[in-house]
Amino acid sequence: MAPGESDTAGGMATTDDVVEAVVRYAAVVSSHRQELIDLDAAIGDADHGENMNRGMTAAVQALEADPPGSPAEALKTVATTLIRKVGGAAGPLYGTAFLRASTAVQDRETLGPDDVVTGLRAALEGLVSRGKAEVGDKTMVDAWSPAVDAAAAAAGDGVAALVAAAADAAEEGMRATTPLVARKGRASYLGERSAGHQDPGATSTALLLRVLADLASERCGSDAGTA
Amino acid sequence: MAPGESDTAGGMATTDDVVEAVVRYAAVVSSHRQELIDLDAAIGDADHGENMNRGMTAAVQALEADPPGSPAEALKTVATTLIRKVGGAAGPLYGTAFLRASTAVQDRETLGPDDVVTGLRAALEGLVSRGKAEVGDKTMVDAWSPAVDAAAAAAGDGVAALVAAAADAAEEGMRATTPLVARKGRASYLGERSAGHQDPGATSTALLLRVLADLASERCGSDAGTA
Amino acid sequence: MKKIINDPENVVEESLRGMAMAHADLLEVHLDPHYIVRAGGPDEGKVAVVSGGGAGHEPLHGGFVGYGMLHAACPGAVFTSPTPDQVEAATKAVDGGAGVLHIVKNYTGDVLNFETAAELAAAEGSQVEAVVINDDVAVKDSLYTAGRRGVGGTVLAEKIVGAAAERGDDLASVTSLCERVNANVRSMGLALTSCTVPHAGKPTFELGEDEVEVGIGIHGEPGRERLPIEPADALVDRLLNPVLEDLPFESGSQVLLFVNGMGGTPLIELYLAYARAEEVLRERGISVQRRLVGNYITSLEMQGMSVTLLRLDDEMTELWDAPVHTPALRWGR
Amino acid sequence: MKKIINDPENVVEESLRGMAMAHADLLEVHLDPHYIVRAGGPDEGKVAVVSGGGAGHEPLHGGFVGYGMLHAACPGAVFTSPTPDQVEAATKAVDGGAGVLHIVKNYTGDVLNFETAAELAAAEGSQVEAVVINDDVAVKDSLYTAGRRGVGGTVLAEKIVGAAAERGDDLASVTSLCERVNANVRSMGLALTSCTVPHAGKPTFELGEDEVEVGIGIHGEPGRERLPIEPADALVDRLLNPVLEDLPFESGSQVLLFVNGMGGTPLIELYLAYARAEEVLRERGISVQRRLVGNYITSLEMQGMSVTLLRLDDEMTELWDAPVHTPALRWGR
Ligand SMILES: Nc1ncnc2c1ncn2[C@@H]1O[C@H](COP(=O)(O)OP(=O)(O)O)[C@@H](O)[C@H]1O
Ligand SMILES: Nc1ncnc2c1ncn2[C@@H]1O[C@H](COP(=O)(O)OP(=O)(O)O)[C@@H](O)[C@H]1O
Ligand SMILES: [Mg+2]
Ligand SMILES: [Mg+2]
Ligand SMILES: [Mg+2]
Ligand SMILES: [Mg+2]
Repeated sequence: MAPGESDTAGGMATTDDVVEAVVRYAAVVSSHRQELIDLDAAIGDADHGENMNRGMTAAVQALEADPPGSPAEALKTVATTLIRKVGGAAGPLYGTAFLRASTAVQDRETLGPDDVVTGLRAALEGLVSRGKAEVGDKTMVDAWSPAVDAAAAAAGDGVAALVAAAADAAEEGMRATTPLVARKGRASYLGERSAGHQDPGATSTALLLRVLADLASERCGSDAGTA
Repeated sequence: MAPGESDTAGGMATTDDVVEAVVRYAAVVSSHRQELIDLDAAIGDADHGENMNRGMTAAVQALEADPPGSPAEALKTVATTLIRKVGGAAGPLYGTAFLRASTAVQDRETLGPDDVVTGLRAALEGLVSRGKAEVGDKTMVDAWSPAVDAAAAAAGDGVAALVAAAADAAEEGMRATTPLVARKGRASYLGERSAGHQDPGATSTALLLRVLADLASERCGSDAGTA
Repeated sequence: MKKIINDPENVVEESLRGMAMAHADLLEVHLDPHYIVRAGGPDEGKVAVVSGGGAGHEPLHGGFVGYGMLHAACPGAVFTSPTPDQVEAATKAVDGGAGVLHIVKNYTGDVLNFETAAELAAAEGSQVEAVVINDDVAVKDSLYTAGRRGVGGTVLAEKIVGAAAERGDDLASVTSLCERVNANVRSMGLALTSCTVPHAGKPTFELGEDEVEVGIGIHGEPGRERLPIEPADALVDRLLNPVLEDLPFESGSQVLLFVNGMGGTPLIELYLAYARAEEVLRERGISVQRRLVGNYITSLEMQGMSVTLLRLDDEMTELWDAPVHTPALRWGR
Repeated sequence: MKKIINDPENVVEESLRGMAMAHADLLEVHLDPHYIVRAGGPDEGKVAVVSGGGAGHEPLHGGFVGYGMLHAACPGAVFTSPTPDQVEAATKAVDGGAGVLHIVKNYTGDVLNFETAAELAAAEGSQVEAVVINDDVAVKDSLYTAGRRGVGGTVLAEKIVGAAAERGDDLASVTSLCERVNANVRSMGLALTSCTVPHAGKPTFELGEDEVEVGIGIHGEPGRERLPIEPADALVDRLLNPVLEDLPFESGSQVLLFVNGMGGTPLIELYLAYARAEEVLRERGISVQRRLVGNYITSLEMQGMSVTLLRLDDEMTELWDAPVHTPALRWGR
């Protein structure tokens, strides 16, 4: 397959698809910057939107400066940028997630449904290994974890369907963080007062998975379920 | 005349009258404290009401602690208290005014119309010698100066009439400070922006003279003009 | 938002440039990535002490770089922990061959980023230890949570540990001293107003004219509870009592009492609060041996204060008294 | 009004008690009347330097009492000049037989009360001189007005003159040095927010969310003009240009640059402003020899800053560098 050509229609994500997803996610983060800041202001320190925006802008620049040769390379560039240039909790956590995803799909030229599931699961495992959060702690894990489960369950339905399922599950997980009392991250300092607010990191996770779902559905047209 | 007995009805102010005037002025300052603070906030540093209140409260205490034997002694106790215990511009300025008034009537057992005029004039001169302000500089001199002129012009009509005239003139002088651009005191730092605000010191001066006028008119009944 | 800034993007960098100019005799300020080291290169043969964290807490940490205190500080974006790149660069710049101690405040981001930096620096041959400061009693400590925050105790740890490094203690001793300081220090803070993060553009929280947030951290995080404002003495007691109970501090204890302003509270109020705090300690038979009053670990323009109590031993006292020469703390030279 | 205070009546006294406790090694604080002197009694044979003014400007003046700077400070009520009783008591307490210099900020109340105190002290045998500091270029100077206010230059005068007294200069020299400092120093300030005088209970002025007051003093007096807020660089230029033009400061001048916070402005902003100020001076060929950045002469919790420029000569520089040991300024010992 010639570089630049997309094979998502066939249910496989190319390097360019990954790059496109990163570019779109950067745009989404930028337009949700203030919302993420406001969510973080309520139970944290009002910087999550800024951190993610700074990180994703840098990631896009890094991908442009040094175009990746494989999905894994693209993911690794994003990972390294987030880890080394963002700071805060989100930088190393998202960074590790991307890094583990990259490692998990290291030898693939394009990503099929199983690769995507493997990548998502590796991302979650990386996140948990760094942050030690469990489901219910009111963190991004609450969005990632159901997303991975849903993706795995829908793996047989192709990339577009599985990421659509993952996005739905992530959004549900995101919403489910609202009543929780935080046990990890900055919101945990508020104790009971953290309840009643949606977690910013779970929100940025749900946004990420929705970008993947939208992109995959565009690329696949309506045959998402049949790839 | 026995101590405690008042001779104002005959147009003469006794020691007790002076003490009573001080006590009443202290009460008036206390009830106008916030107003004087607000006036000073607009073109100064928001403490004139507090300064005057602190000073007059202390003056009343000093008079109670060591009852004066003459009008001059009463005035001197007020002067010393204001000078030594108040600080700010108002402390030394009012203090000097009271001190010069005391010296001017040093040998009098009671104060007749001419004594009162002499005392008021000495007060004004003291004020000017310390503060170097002229009429039109937007200071308490703008209330004191017309008051002294009015008092002198009405000296032949008795104490009650002359202090009534002085009080009216002081109030007019006070109101006339509003359009002025300040050239002395803290308000001068504002330059043109000081215009449009009434001077706090001129206001506390008008209040003082009104206390004297009210007290004298009470003591003289309606024969103010004929004493 | 009203601040003396040009562009929210550049606040940290432009402020660092000012520090560089104002303290050219003491500091070398690097802008790519951001870190501050002592002028004059690494101290050969001495342990280097490095700290860092989000910007917005000035003078922490950059103001504590200099003789007898920190060797390097890494300021992140406002309230955002620094990146591993910054910490790694700073660590390598000050490593004099005797190892480097990272003093890290306990926040998820700080801990993760310093961890990564330590790995990177170790891979290049630096010997790195880290101590995580977690002195904030407003936060319930538990194995299942992020644990206590690092707040005012950090300033005291940096001074005392910096003095030990200065006199030539080895990395193991400096590290264990830092752990000892952390084990003996407790803090708690409150806010009268929120701060405004420059890139957020509005106050992080809104407080009513009669409310205080008690148990706040140093990032404008809301506190544990919002209460009606009380007289200063009662506010001080609200901070001091949980601090006293926690360690606990007991009659006969020798302590350093640190009353810290959150950035927007003037000294006249801090001294007033200090008087109450020392009085309470005297009543309890606790002996205040050393004192610090001022704005040392702040939250931008937040009005508020924190109280920190450190149980001293002779060595800590001696190291506290040792000469220090930094932009924000200086004595003995 | 939100402050860490108990009762507006007692703010100054309670804060002084805190200073007494926090700096028992350095200061003796008297409460009836209020004045602060160095611990250890008068310096026999040395000129004593005394200053004072309303409270609310902390650390000015009490924070500058100590070796190499002031011998005594007299804090009045908040923003109210001290009484002659205070100044007289302080003057007598520190007179070591070589005379006393009063450093007075040019406000009607301060000048009058210090004058009276000087007369009282002279009547009891003290030799007293006074220098009135009037460095604020925001105020038009004229024979017919109260003249310029004393602001930031006061801090520099107290340090430099205090060092001259410490080295044993006689009263005439110390006085003329103080006049020289005053003749060579200029300042201007601005506010982003008003302060609230405790007994007034509400802000002295109201500023819109997009407004600054330019040309303010240090008592919450409104400034010369109210302007829309601008980027920090433009604000700094607004303060620096009138200062530069006034003396004038010229290419080749050697200066001390002092960027002062009004009490509620955090260091991160002051350093940012400092960077611009030093840059402008560099561009004009003015050589910044010495620097001071921080909250040294404040207006309670006001947010804002002032810029002070002092044209240095060799003697002033040497005296600036001389050791000083006070609660708020310390170096060299
Ligand atoms: N231990 C953790 N594990 C997983 N996610 C976490 C953890 N701690 C924090 N987070 C996530 O990070 C988000 C906050 O990120 P951000 O605001 O960028 O960093 P910081 O908390 O350092 O300011 C939280 O909303 C939460 O979802
Ligand atoms: N030079 C002066 N001569 C006469 N009155 C003055 C002079 N300077 C100030 N005042 C008066 O003092 C008043 C302010 O007093 P106050 O607020 O108590 O003192 P301060 O200005 O020190 O805060 C002004 O309103 C003005 O009337
Ligand atoms: Mg955050
Ligand atoms: Mg006033
Ligand atoms: Mg953060
Ligand atoms: Mg005043």
